[in-house]
Amino acid sequence: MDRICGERAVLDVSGLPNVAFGHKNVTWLANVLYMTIEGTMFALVIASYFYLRTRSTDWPPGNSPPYIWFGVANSILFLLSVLPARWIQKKAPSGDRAAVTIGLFILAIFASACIALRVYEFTTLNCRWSDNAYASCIWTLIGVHSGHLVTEWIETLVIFGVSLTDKMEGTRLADAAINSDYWYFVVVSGFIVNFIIYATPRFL
Amino acid sequence: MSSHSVLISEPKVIPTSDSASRLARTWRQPSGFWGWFSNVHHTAIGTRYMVTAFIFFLLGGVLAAVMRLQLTRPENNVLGPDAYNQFFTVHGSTMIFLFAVPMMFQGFGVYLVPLVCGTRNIAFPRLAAFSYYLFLGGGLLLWIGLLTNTGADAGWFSYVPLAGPAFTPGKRADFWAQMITFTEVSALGTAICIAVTILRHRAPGMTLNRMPILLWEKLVISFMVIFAMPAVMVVSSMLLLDRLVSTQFFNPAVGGDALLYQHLFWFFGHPEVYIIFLPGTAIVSSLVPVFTRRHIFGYTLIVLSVVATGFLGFGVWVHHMFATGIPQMSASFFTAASLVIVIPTAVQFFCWIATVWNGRIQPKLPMLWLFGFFFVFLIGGLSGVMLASVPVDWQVHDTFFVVAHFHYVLIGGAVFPMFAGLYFWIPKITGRMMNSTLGHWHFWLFFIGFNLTFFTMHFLGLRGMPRRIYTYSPDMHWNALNVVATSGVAFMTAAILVFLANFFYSKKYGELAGDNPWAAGSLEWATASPPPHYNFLDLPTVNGREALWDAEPDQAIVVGLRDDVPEVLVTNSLDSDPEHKEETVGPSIWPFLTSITVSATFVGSIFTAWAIPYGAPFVVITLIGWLWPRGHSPMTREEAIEEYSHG
Amino acid sequence: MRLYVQLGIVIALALILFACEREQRIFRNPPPAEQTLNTIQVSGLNPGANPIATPVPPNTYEESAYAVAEGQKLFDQYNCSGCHFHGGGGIGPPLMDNNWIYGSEPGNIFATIMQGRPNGMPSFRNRIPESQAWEIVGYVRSLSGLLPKDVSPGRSDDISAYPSPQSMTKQTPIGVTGNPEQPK
Amino acid sequence: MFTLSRIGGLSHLLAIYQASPLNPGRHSTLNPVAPQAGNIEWLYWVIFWICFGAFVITILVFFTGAARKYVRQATPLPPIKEHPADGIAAWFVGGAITVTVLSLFAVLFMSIITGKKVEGATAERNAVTIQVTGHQWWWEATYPNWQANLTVTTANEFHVPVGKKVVVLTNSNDVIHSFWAPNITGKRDLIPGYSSAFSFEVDKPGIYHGQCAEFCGLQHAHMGFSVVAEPEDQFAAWQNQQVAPAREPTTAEEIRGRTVFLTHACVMCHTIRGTDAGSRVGPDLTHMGSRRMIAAETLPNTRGALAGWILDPQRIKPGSRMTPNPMRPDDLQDLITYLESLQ
Repeated sequence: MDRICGERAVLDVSGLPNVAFGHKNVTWLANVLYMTIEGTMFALVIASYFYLRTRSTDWPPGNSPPYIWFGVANSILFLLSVLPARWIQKKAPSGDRAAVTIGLFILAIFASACIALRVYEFTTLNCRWSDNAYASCIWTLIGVHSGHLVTEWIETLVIFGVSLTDKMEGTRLADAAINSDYWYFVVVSGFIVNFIIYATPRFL
Repeated sequence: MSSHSVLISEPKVIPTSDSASRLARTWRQPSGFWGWFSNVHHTAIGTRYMVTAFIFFLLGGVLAAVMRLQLTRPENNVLGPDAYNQFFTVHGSTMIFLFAVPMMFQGFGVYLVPLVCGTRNIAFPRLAAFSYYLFLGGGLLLWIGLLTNTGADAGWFSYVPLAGPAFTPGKRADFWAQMITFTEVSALGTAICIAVTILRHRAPGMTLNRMPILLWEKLVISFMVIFAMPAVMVVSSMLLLDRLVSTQFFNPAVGGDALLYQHLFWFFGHPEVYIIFLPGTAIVSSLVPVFTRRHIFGYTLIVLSVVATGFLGFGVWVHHMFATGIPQMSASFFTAASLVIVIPTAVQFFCWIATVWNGRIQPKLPMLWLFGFFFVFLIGGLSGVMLASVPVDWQVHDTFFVVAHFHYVLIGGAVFPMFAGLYFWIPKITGRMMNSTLGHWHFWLFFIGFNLTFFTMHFLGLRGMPRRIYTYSPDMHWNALNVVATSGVAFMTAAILVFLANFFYSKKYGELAGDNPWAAGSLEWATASPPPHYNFLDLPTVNGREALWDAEPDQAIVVGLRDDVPEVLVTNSLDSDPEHKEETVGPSIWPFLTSITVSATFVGSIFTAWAIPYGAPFVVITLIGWLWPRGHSPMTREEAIEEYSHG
Repeated sequence: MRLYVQLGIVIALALILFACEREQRIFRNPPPAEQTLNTIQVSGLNPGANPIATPVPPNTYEESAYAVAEGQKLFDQYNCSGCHFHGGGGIGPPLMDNNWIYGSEPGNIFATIMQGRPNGMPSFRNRIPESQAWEIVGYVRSLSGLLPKDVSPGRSDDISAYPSPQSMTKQTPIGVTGNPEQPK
Repeated sequence: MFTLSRIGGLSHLLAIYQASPLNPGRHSTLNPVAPQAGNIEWLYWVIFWICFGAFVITILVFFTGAARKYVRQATPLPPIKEHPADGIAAWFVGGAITVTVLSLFAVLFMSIITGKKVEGATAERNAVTIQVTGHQWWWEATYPNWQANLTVTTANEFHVPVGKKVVVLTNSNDVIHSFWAPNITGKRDLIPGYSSAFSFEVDKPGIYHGQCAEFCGLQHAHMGFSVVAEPEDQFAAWQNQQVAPAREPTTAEEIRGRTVFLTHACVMCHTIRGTDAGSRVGPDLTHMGSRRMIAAETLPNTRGALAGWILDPQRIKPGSRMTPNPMRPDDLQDLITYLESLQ
């Protein structure tokens, strides 16, 4: 803290930067809190799933487990999509607008592909949400995660749209980097959700 | 107040210096009808929360009074069973979701936290504004429901199967569940704003261990909201799905489970009690030092207690379900947990008592309300100890004993501190002191009425009167006690009328308050009353836990923030060292428009699941309108003036 | 102040829009004294005999979600499910499809319940009070989506047939001849 | 005049007594007739006195502290104390926390012990077992027997032998109810999809009131029941009487009454064993003449009350599942005669 002695003691902050990346960014913190909320929701639905498991003798009750390969394919796609997201985060602090734009474009394409695969996942769940409590849980999990997927896809597209204009600077670059954090959350929750949906009915 | 006449200034701040007028221009909030919907300053939003929540408090109180009238005599005919069930459900839901949390956490939090932090506005002001509109939407939804005979009628916790599709036909339970969605999204949004403000916008020097207890509590509550509210959103969404699209979460015939609802609900419901009560203790911990003229005793102990309450609050939910026949082992565990959570609250009590012993009590009105809090909440806490004991709970669970208990805890833990807080901070909000004589009348009427009504209920409960019955037979010998309980309502009604009269009178004719009428030590008293939209002419720095008491004679001020764009200082979470400056957002209509599209989607989804795909594009459009960057970052001064004077 | 007035107007308008019969809990309708008195009737089966006039007034119970939900409960409790199952049909004809042998109007169904029909549908006259019969009529019509969605019941707490009346798409009723019913 | 005022005074005294905490009331946790409720009452008073002590001490300490340094006129403001004597305060807070923790331990310990005592064993060989099923808004009781024709089914009135263990198995048919007879033992929820068991034994013969304690919809307020505790021989006699099929009507009115029953809506919901009426929707009426109350403890079992209930139950219990039954007066009289004869 510099103190300039004058009429009264002051703390001069005029030299501080206007933009911060990573955990120093205020929006980053809000995003983390937001992901905590979403994560708690996922955790509670998953907890309900295991609770309902204890109330049923066979699992899945009267349905066959979902067809596995679309889920696996989507998980692999999730894994690959981490690369462009990370690339955006690397390039954003240096102000490389072109790289960020390209990264966002690739990420949007990945997200679109994930959504397309998700449509097939929905058709191969081998149950209807109104069949029983198991089916309700499965549909809720995959539905909520798809909601996240679509939200993130739209967000990426919007930031991509911003990056095509001359407004892509300063805090917008930081926002693009934060968007990648959120994509990681979608990926991680996607892995967990896919594990619950595709793996647990096969061994629980 | 003659002693502080030197401090008194006009409540309207007329900026004199060049810097003040530039700041006033930069931070100006629009006026007029549409300006009302564009205002994003935290003092405006916080005041709105308080006023709206107080109106809901009055409405909920009216319902309570009518219910008490119905119960005055056995086999009374004021309300039929259908109306009575709607009344008590809407009363409970209003008081919890539309009054207690919005008032104690959101109202006081949004108004005070940025001031106590020493910053110019709350973090994410547009999110804060959006949260308010959603809260209002949820409240209107519930009350329009009641007025159109669609009032929720399955109790404020809407247990399934009673609230499920098979036993609550129509849309009543859906209105309730969607009200939950509205208010919880609102609380979550506000929690993010408040937590980020506390963590990143504190004045330089306000390190974690110098943070006022008010901020500690708001921080803990924000995290409790973040972890607890999702549970109720999940469970009310499950209820909605069961009712609307025939999912089977709670249908025991096909693997669903009625107790799952209770587990999820109380996993939210018990932390909720602390979300309501901790703001009360925050007010107590803020006021006790002021009126004892002494730093609070056991700062660290209190902070640890608050944090411990935050954690333990998540470990006691099953004590709402002792009568469901859960195994003895887990019942004992949850008894132990429920008793353990007494300790942090007791610690806070002892620390306040120690502060009182060490200090010199000033006979001011807010302190009187704190006395009321001590008395009433202590009774509520001790009857809570009784209820934590499983066998006793088996007897008095779901009786008027429980009704008495939670009114002692919630009115004691929230309403008494609220009035203390209102008498304390209204001078800051309106710039004028409240009348002390009327305030004393208010207190004594309310205190007597409250104890008449609710202490009696302990006896009713012990003598077997279950809660939520719309009538009872004369040979149960409950008549006389019920007459006593109802008589208290007259006192409380009079008390509230006195308060309202006092408020409107003082707002106009009250003594001018000046910057710091109570000679208090936290930062909200370092600015004018009411605060200007830029909050502080010079951002302060902090040298101790009571910023103004501990300030050095030449305590430094922050310079170097621009006054031509709305800039705030971002500091480090732990040590509160300045890290960077951030240009915050100005007034905008988009949060309101977004709240309209979101509300339309929520309300539509009561009636058809198609509301979500049809509503989503509009939500997205308004969100893009909200978040689309305007201008350049950072703006030049001319651009900023252009943007904010015509925006 | 102006703001509050405007808010008040908005709320009042909203109330007018929302206020409807849907949520009415009907406990005693019509007043018992005005109801037809039941008489002793020894035989339970009387198809064709004692024809009662097809009631002209519309079924007010169909405007109340509560009444239709009561009808849903009675449908089970009076063992309508014993023959019709949960609308899927079995011993008796299905009630979820668009096929109406004796007409889909409330009055037709009421007559079916009260008078019975050939080939097994017994008469419930005197057994099921008229008010309850009307509630069952409402429920039966909801099974094929003939009632508004916000009146139709959701799923019940048992192993019920999919879909619930609430999510049933409206079936255009056709008579036994295969022709669409003439709207009245 | 003198007598009148004395009576007036007495009745006031009576009213005061009835309202006062001294009067336990007829449906009360403080008037136990079974060891279960007795244990809980004991525990309640122990915890009560602990809490009362805590309350008095805390309030005394607090207000003494407040009064000691009370500043009547706060001008000029007392200076803010920089370094107050925190040593004593620390001892006070530490001591108070210790006392609190110890008291809480005592409460926990006693709760667990009492809980074990109250819950007791439910798998006892010699116990009377009652299967209680909650309905909106009445109670169905079955005394199961391995011989189906010895199974007793009744409603809202549970007879139990004095001094013998009674095991209650709970179940619900629709929503959550809660079985609560405060003079006997604590409450237990009846949750659809779950069945649970608890036990009690009543020490004192008598008729004890009970009520549903979990909000269950429109008529939650009128979902009472009674537990009739009687000596073992009387209980056995009652059981024998209940096992039998319905008494055959003898008089012309009774015979006509049965015909009325069998040709009206009654038969859609109620059972009278020994007749064609066999629906299980409403309470079993095979021995309804022997019950004290009707409509889940809402009305006494008298001719007038029964007539009102049959004609227009929705006026007495709005929302109840019983439908209004308009009928001719002579039919009604005969029906009631028949029902009253079903001892």
